Amino acid sequence: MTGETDDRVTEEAIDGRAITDGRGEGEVLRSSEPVSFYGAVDLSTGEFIEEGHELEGHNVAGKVLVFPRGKGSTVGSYVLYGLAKNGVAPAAILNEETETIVATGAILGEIPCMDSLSAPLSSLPEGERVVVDADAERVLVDGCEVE
Amino acid sequence: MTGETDDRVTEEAIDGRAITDGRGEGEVLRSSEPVSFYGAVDLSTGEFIEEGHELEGHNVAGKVLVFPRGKGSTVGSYVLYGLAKNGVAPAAILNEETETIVATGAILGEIPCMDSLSAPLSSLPEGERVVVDADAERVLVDGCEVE
Amino acid sequence: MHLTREEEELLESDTPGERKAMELLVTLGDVYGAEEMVEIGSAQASGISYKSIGDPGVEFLEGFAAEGAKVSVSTFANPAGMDMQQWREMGVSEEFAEKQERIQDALREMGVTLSFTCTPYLAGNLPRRGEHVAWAESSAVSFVNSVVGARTNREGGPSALAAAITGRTPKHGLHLAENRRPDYLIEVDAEIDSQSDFAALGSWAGRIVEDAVPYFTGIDGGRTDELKALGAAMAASGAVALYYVEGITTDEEPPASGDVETLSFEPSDLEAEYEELTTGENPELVVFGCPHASMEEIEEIAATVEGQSLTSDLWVCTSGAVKTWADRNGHTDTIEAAGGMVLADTCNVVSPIEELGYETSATDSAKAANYLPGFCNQQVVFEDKRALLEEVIE
Amino acid sequence: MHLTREEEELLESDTPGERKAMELLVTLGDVYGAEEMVEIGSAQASGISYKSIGDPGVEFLEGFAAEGAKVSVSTFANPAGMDMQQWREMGVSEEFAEKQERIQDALREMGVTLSFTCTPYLAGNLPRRGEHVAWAESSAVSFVNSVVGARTNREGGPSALAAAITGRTPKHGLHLAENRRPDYLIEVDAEIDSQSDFAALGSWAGRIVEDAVPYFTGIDGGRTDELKALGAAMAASGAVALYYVEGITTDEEPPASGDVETLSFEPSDLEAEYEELTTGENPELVVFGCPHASMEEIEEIAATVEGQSLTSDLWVCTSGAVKTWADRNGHTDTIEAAGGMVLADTCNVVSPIEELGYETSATDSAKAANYLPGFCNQQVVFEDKRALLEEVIE
Ligand code: F3S
Ligand code: F3S
Repeated sequence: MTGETDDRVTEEAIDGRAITDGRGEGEVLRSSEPVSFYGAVDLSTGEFIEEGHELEGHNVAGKVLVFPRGKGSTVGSYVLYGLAKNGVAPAAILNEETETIVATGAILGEIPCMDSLSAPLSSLPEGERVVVDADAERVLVDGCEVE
Repeated sequence: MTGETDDRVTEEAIDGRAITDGRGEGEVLRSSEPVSFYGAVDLSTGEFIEEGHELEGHNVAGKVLVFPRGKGSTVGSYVLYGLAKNGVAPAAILNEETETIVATGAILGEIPCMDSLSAPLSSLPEGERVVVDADAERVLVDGCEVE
Repeated sequence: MHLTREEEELLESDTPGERKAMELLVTLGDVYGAEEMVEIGSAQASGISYKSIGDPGVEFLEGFAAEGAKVSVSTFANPAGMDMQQWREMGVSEEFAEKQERIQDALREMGVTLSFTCTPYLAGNLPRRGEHVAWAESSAVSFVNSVVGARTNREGGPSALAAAITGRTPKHGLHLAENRRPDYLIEVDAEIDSQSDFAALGSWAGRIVEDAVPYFTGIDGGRTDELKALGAAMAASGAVALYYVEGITTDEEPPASGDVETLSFEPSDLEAEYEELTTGENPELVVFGCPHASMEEIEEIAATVEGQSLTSDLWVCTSGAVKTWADRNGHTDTIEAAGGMVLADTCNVVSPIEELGYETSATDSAKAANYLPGFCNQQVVFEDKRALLEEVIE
Repeated sequence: MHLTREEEELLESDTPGERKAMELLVTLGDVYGAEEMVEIGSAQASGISYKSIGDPGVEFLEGFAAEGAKVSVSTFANPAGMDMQQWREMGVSEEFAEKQERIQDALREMGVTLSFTCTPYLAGNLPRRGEHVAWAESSAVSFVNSVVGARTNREGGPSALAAAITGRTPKHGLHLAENRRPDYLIEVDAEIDSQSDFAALGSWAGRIVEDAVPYFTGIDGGRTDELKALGAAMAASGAVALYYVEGITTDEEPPASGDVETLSFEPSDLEAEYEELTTGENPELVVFGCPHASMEEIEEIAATVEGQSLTSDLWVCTSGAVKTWADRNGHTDTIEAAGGMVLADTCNVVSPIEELGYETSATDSAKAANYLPGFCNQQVVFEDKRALLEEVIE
């Protein structure tokens, strides 16, 4: 978390573009690297298993997963679907620019997903709770103001 | 046989168009009706079996078969082939105008065949021996002169 | 005719089957006034069913094979007189089956693909537009000329086989661009929707234009199955081997109505054609797949009869290729459970259905409706698939 | 995007599989800038092999089928990871087979035809020229656009399935006439004869033009198998979905060389491409049928290996439809007697050949030559069929 702290709880709203609809909330889990889902995530537990990746060892279940974009095999769409089916999908996904693999997976898995945010992804506070409201096309950040 | 008789044996040559090549000779067996071969001829004996046809009861084997044209099913071509294979085909065929069923059958069965004769088919003497020389494109009639 | 050196050599071939094939083509070529031969990409052989060619045909094919006749281009075969696997279930006799199997053996020996279908373009033989081929079977000729855009005349059994053996055919008729121009304009004012509508239109048109080349305007849609039905009907009631449908099979402009004979097809013509084709009622047999059914048609039939019982027999005729899919997807089981059969390799006209006890058959094919009375002593009910099935579902 | 009322209703469907399919198409349509949907005549589904989609794919297809997803148009399927009948003979494991069969069951439940071939146009799914379809599988897309003249984009697995379910696809890309104009002119100066020559040309061209639309001049011949090979190669080394060959696939004039980028393909380019594609020697496996072999190709292979023994394994991959004919005509027996196999339903790339012990494969397909190193850890020998077979005949 950056910037001045304040005991006040304020909501900061960030605008964006909705890829899918719906609403999800959870702790931010962020990667600065693109993510290729096929082979990278354990379908039954949500654990990120790709060796050498920034997210290795973390678990995506119930998190607001933040990463620049998807890449790699189109089977990545089916991975997102599978995580949702097994109840271990991210609560929501935020990208710089969502490409078709993640868009498709988010639709099939009914995972709220947004991109083109009015603030950089790096400003989203790691580990803090955010609300992704794709219906209203905005992200709400609790707690500290975002610089 | 028509016309004056003469003790001299003379050959009368009739010109025509060769459909197939080769040379065959035999007694004239003539029909004034077109012939549909499929179902009309016994393949193993050469006997003409079509009820009500002019040629019913006659046997085509070794004859010079004379008729205006073929008609009917294209299987007629296979009948001519079958007669040849069984050694009971006509020695030759003469038409006014040969159509594809007879032309095809004559080729497959290697039966000398001609049409477009310079004399009417009716002038060919029934039961008399003629030579069909398709290579030379003429028909030779022994015996009486043809009027 | 001008012959190439290779063609002259074929005329002198030591292999009798090859020599006779070339002689036949040269003779026919002279009759047609062809100036030369043209090489072909593939052939479609007719005269395959024992019902059609009888013992003379069996003897011919066996004899010709023994004379060394072998195809030199990909050659597919027309339907046989029975489903080669299910002939007993059809009720075909042992005697018939034995003869049909001898035909099959002779064809195999000559290298003819044992496809036994009138829809080779749905079973692995797809010529390219503009390609010269030598196909027999009037519905396949119509389709490959008009929908695929290849070039063939309506070959006969022996000529198609001869072309298959020599790899060429006389370059005349529809092999020449100038003979492929439309010479009738048919303005379709009736609503043509179902496959049987297309068939009825074809039945009407073929009767009038005979062996000319019609160009249709006013038809909005029409995919492969509809065009299949249209072409088959026109080739049966008439002898149409090539047609155009504006915006569907061609982007070329229609001929000016002053340049060609112009006809119009009215709603009353459509209605009258359905009546004309129907000569009976209460069919004992409903038969689909003339030409052979596509997977789409089979899906539709299965969906309609699923879980039902039928008051008549039901045959769905198709190729062994498409039946492979129908089996895998469970449609064959579905149709059998309703009391029907999915038959490969054969067709309603060239199988001996009159010997199996049927007197009245129902069909959505105008070609079948035209042929069944003469070839199979059938009275006919002609309607679209759904209507026919609804009649016989208990 | 403008949606019809029917399309709006699909978006609100009570059937989750249908609703998600429509949502996916609308989302993708917005990304593409499509103004509306277009109805399709058929679909081709990819993402079928267990090797390609793995457990996530199995779970997806089963889950989607359970969510009520059912195709509403005729939908054929891409190759699977194994011959569905002969997988044991291939050496595929029980575990793999069980997963592949679960995929098959889910597809069947959704109404997808279990055709398992990349040549649906040779197996019963033949669109009409101008028809809008939604096909995945890059070689089939190329063929149906360029040779058949239908209109499709290069769909992905989920989008093709979504189109199959809803019966429509976003009207963008190659569905629009303005996007079908050529933007490269390729003058072919080399002699292009064999199927592998066409494949090599395609491999070279695709690499350069990437996803553009090339127009080829200077090619004299080319029937269905050659065009099949050309298109597959261009779609693999590049992403070409539509091409033209002067006088062969089109009668339209080439673009003026001033209007588009112009390239020439020289004999040295052809030779270099053969060398480029060959990365190994002494293959343990010779594999044909990428795209799936036609009956003609199988006839040629059988004739070449008849009565011979081979020093390598030999796979001939084809569709279940064509294998029906190969079996009937004895070619399967002939190829098996020489030590080879005729495999249906699968292909060299999507079956687990690297697990079966092969390290170097020989092929006449430039697509396979391009993919085998990456997907199957193979070194490759690229040559025409006859030359490859002569190498391995004892
Ligand atoms: S050959 Fe085919 S077109 Fe009809 S009459 Fe027989 S099913
Ligand atoms: S899908 Fe077909 S095109 Fe080749 S890579 Fe497989 S055989």
